[in-house]
Amino acid sequence: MDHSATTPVDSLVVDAMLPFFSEIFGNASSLHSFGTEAAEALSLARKQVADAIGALPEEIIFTSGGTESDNLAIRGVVPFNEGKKHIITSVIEHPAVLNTCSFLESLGHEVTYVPVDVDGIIDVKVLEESIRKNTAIISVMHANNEVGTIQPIEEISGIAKEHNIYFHTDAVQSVGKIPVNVDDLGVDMLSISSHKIHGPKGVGALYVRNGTNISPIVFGGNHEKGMRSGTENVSGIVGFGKAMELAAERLSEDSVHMTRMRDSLISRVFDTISDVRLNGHPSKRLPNNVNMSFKYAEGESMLMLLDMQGVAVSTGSACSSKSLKASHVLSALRIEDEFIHGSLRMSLGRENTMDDIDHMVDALQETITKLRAMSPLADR
Amino acid sequence: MDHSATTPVDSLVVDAMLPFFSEIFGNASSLHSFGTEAAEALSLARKQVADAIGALPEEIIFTSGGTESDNLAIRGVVPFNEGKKHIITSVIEHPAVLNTCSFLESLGHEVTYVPVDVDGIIDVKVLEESIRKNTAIISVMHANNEVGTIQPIEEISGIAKEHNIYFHTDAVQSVGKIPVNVDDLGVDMLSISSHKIHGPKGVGALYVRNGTNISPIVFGGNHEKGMRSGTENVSGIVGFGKAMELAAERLSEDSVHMTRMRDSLISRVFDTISDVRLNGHPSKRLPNNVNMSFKYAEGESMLMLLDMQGVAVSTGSACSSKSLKASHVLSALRIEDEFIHGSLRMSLGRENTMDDIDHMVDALQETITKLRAMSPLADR
Amino acid sequence: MYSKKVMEEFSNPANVGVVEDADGVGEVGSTIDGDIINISIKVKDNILEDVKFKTFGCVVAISTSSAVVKLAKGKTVDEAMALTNEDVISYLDGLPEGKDRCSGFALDALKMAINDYIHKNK
Amino acid sequence: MYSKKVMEEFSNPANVGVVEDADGVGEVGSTIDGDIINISIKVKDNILEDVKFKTFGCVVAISTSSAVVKLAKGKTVDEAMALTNEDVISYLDGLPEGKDRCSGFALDALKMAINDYIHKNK
Ligand SMILES: Cc1ncc(COP(=O)(O)O)c(C=O)c1O
Ligand SMILES: Cc1ncc(COP(=O)(O)O)c(C=O)c1O
Repeated sequence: MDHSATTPVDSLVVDAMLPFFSEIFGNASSLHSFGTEAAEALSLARKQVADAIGALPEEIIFTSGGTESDNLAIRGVVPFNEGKKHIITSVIEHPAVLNTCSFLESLGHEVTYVPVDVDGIIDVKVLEESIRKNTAIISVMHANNEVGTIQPIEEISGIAKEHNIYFHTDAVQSVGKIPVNVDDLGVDMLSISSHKIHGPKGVGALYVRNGTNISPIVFGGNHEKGMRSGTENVSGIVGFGKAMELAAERLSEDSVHMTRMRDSLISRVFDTISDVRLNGHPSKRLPNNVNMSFKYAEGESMLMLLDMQGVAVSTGSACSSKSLKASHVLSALRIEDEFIHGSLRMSLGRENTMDDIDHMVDALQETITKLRAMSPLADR
Repeated sequence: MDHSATTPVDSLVVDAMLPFFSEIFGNASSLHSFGTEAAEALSLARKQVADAIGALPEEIIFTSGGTESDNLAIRGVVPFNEGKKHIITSVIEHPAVLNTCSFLESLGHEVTYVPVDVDGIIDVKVLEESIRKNTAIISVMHANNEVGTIQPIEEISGIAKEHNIYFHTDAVQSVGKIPVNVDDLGVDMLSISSHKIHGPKGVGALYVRNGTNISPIVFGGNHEKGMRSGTENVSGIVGFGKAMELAAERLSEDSVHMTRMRDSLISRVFDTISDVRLNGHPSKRLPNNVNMSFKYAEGESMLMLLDMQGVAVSTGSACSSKSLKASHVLSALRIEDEFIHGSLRMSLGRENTMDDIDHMVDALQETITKLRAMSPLADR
Repeated sequence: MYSKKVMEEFSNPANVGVVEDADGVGEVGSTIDGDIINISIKVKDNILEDVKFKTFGCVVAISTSSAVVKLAKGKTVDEAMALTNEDVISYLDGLPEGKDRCSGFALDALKMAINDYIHKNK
Repeated sequence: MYSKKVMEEFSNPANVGVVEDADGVGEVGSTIDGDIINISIKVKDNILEDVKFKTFGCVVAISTSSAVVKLAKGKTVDEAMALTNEDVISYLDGLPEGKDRCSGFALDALKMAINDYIHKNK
């Protein structure tokens, strides 16, 4: 139940990829027929990705993943906006966006980080007020990877359009879970990552609306119309294309299934475990995201005890090797100290069943009981 | 016979990768055991890559391929050399290096492109003379991808060391064909690409000697010790590691085999076809590279006729969609007009046999005969 | 990337050679460019009775040469002069983007040959 | 990433609780930090006859608590005071890099408890 971290590759996707390792192994840039076959496979994948989000094939740039897509979107726009050195984003973006922004800050750009409310919804009024004459780009994620909150992208993209500012959204978590259509959302750029939707790792795409001028961030043999150099990861891209096709086909079924599991998991946890809260927006949330905090139980400890029971989850409260701090997302939601150290993200996938939910609830009960018995706080 | 463009993935490599699609599909950054298994697989691959080039595991940064590695090496060093805005490279580098350099020029850096002799060997004297007080990095490729010429890397790295300048080499073509040991070569950084050595596409590595300070070019979740963010392409990296292990194991056998085929191909072409020349250095060349030019026959036409006979080659003379010009490498070697439009690169691989050489020579004879019969130049 | 028709004309070009006692000859290109197209014609009763080509060059150079020669053969001088680049491209079921530069050379060589004939017979 | 021993102490910690009529109590941490370790001791004839812990915190916090308690139990006051961080880490077969910060808390809590005992019995 850690599908927001990554997903298993669908067997249909693996099947689609396999021929491209040793049979059709050509370099898509080669002129001979081995190369042509590879190039045709890329074209098909480009169409599959484009179709799934209502875009044109030529608007898709393949990258090495969601992180690179985010980097390309934000850094790609900057050189085309001489003098426009201001960027607007939110405080709860993925590090791929936040650290790209801090890099640009180190180069002299200015960044406004718009706050969110306690449910994780961006403050659109503050966003609009922070627009300046020299704002080059607004980047706000479609759905948050930790708490699953879905942002009012249409509203924000409308504001961006009004002010003639490029708008990018990181849709890495939303694709395959809720409808993602570039025209409905009104975005100029949109990031996707293959491994979040049952495709292989190390592949992704940036959608770039026709007419949006960006410059590359990796230089070389001018692959991807010069926007992303480097021999194309043919098998990976083929798998990604297939995964996007499947995601689009299965979206309505998947989202009903996941929503049902999500709601059942949330209500059963509330019913059976005390001192618990739901993090993120109660309804404007991804169908596959459950993020809850438990008093008197610490995130990493819960995660590890659950892991021993065969349940994989993640926590924004990790006393990780890198920092003792709770995640920037939980902090931005102003979650109380008693709850912030005990958060768990349980993210569902297509292949989960109600049995998994049962097992999850049981394992969680056992885990919480055990940790609370150990906690000096529980009986105060 | 287009192994310099790309290679089929070895079946042992595919076998190594397969479990990482749907069984061990964890995110290497996750704390739970699925993630730990993935992280362990990355550690093994890092050791395999390091061992193959005489490096330490912690000196390996995984990237999305050779192109990104070249970008990272050159652009990564620049921010750590405040005021050092001069770069030295050669005129025959891969576009991944050359276009990275032109990008840096557009940002105000200065680049010296050192010329080569008619065999493609860099002019070391000019290189040394072009060193300035503000030279940040020297980047010279180990072996050229078009003509196979091997550069005197030890000599150049010695000069770099003397002047306290970082030295990077693009070893994308040399790994797996000739010995590549970072200490013997004396390099600070070295680029590798997986798909050139029977590994999957879209993976590569940059070796960075301990103590060499570079900054990242992709920002995000601080994977690869912050040097390369983005969820790791676990299956790809696992395959790359295996491919490097195999390349090292098979190096001496492979290189003897390829050298024999190469020399046989060259001498048989010279014996049976007139008006032909060998491009690149006669002896300081990759064991798998044959690059020859045929008068009165144009590159793309030869390539296409050979393709119809089941032989894949490449040409630096492509009347390609992008430009009518001969490649920058052939031009740098000052090859005469009559020869420059008729070049073919035949690059051999581990799995080629003497039968393939026979077939190549036959197909070539037929092709050249046909095209020369059509050429208005042949009978003048 | 090339149409079937292009590959057909390229790999089985007809009318290769130089017309004997040509009435007109046209040649375009140079070794520096890497494309040389030579077209020679035999004209009888204002009709291009025979047309042949010799071409050094890429797939497009050879296939357009072959196409131009086939299109021109049997036509009147005026009809042949009226041939357009579009005629050649559509005869070949299209050419890949960016290959337009080469695509005009063969037609240029044909028209040069016809002009040579007209000039000689003035 | 954690040693077997760490996972053992973490998942099956012994001596959880609060010693009745404790002779000394130590507590380290706060909810803000996300780690609270409480250690209570019973001392008889200068020997730590009983030692218990209650810990809210991560894997390292819990496993070091359990380890510290086991190491201290049965030792004399002086012996227990002489316990070092290295003793704890080696008892646990090592800790991952970067986890050193948490690793000292449990020992701090033990020493606080012993000091509390010494102070009370002065
Ligand atoms: C919202 C969001 N953006 C970007 C990324 C980065 O994508 P990738 O893992 O492909 O680098 C992730 C996943 O890690 C994510 O959840
Ligand atoms: C010498 C050289 N450097 C760099 C590259 C780029 O590597 P990749 O294809 O992995 O992007 C190549 C191959 O295309 C190459 O031959």
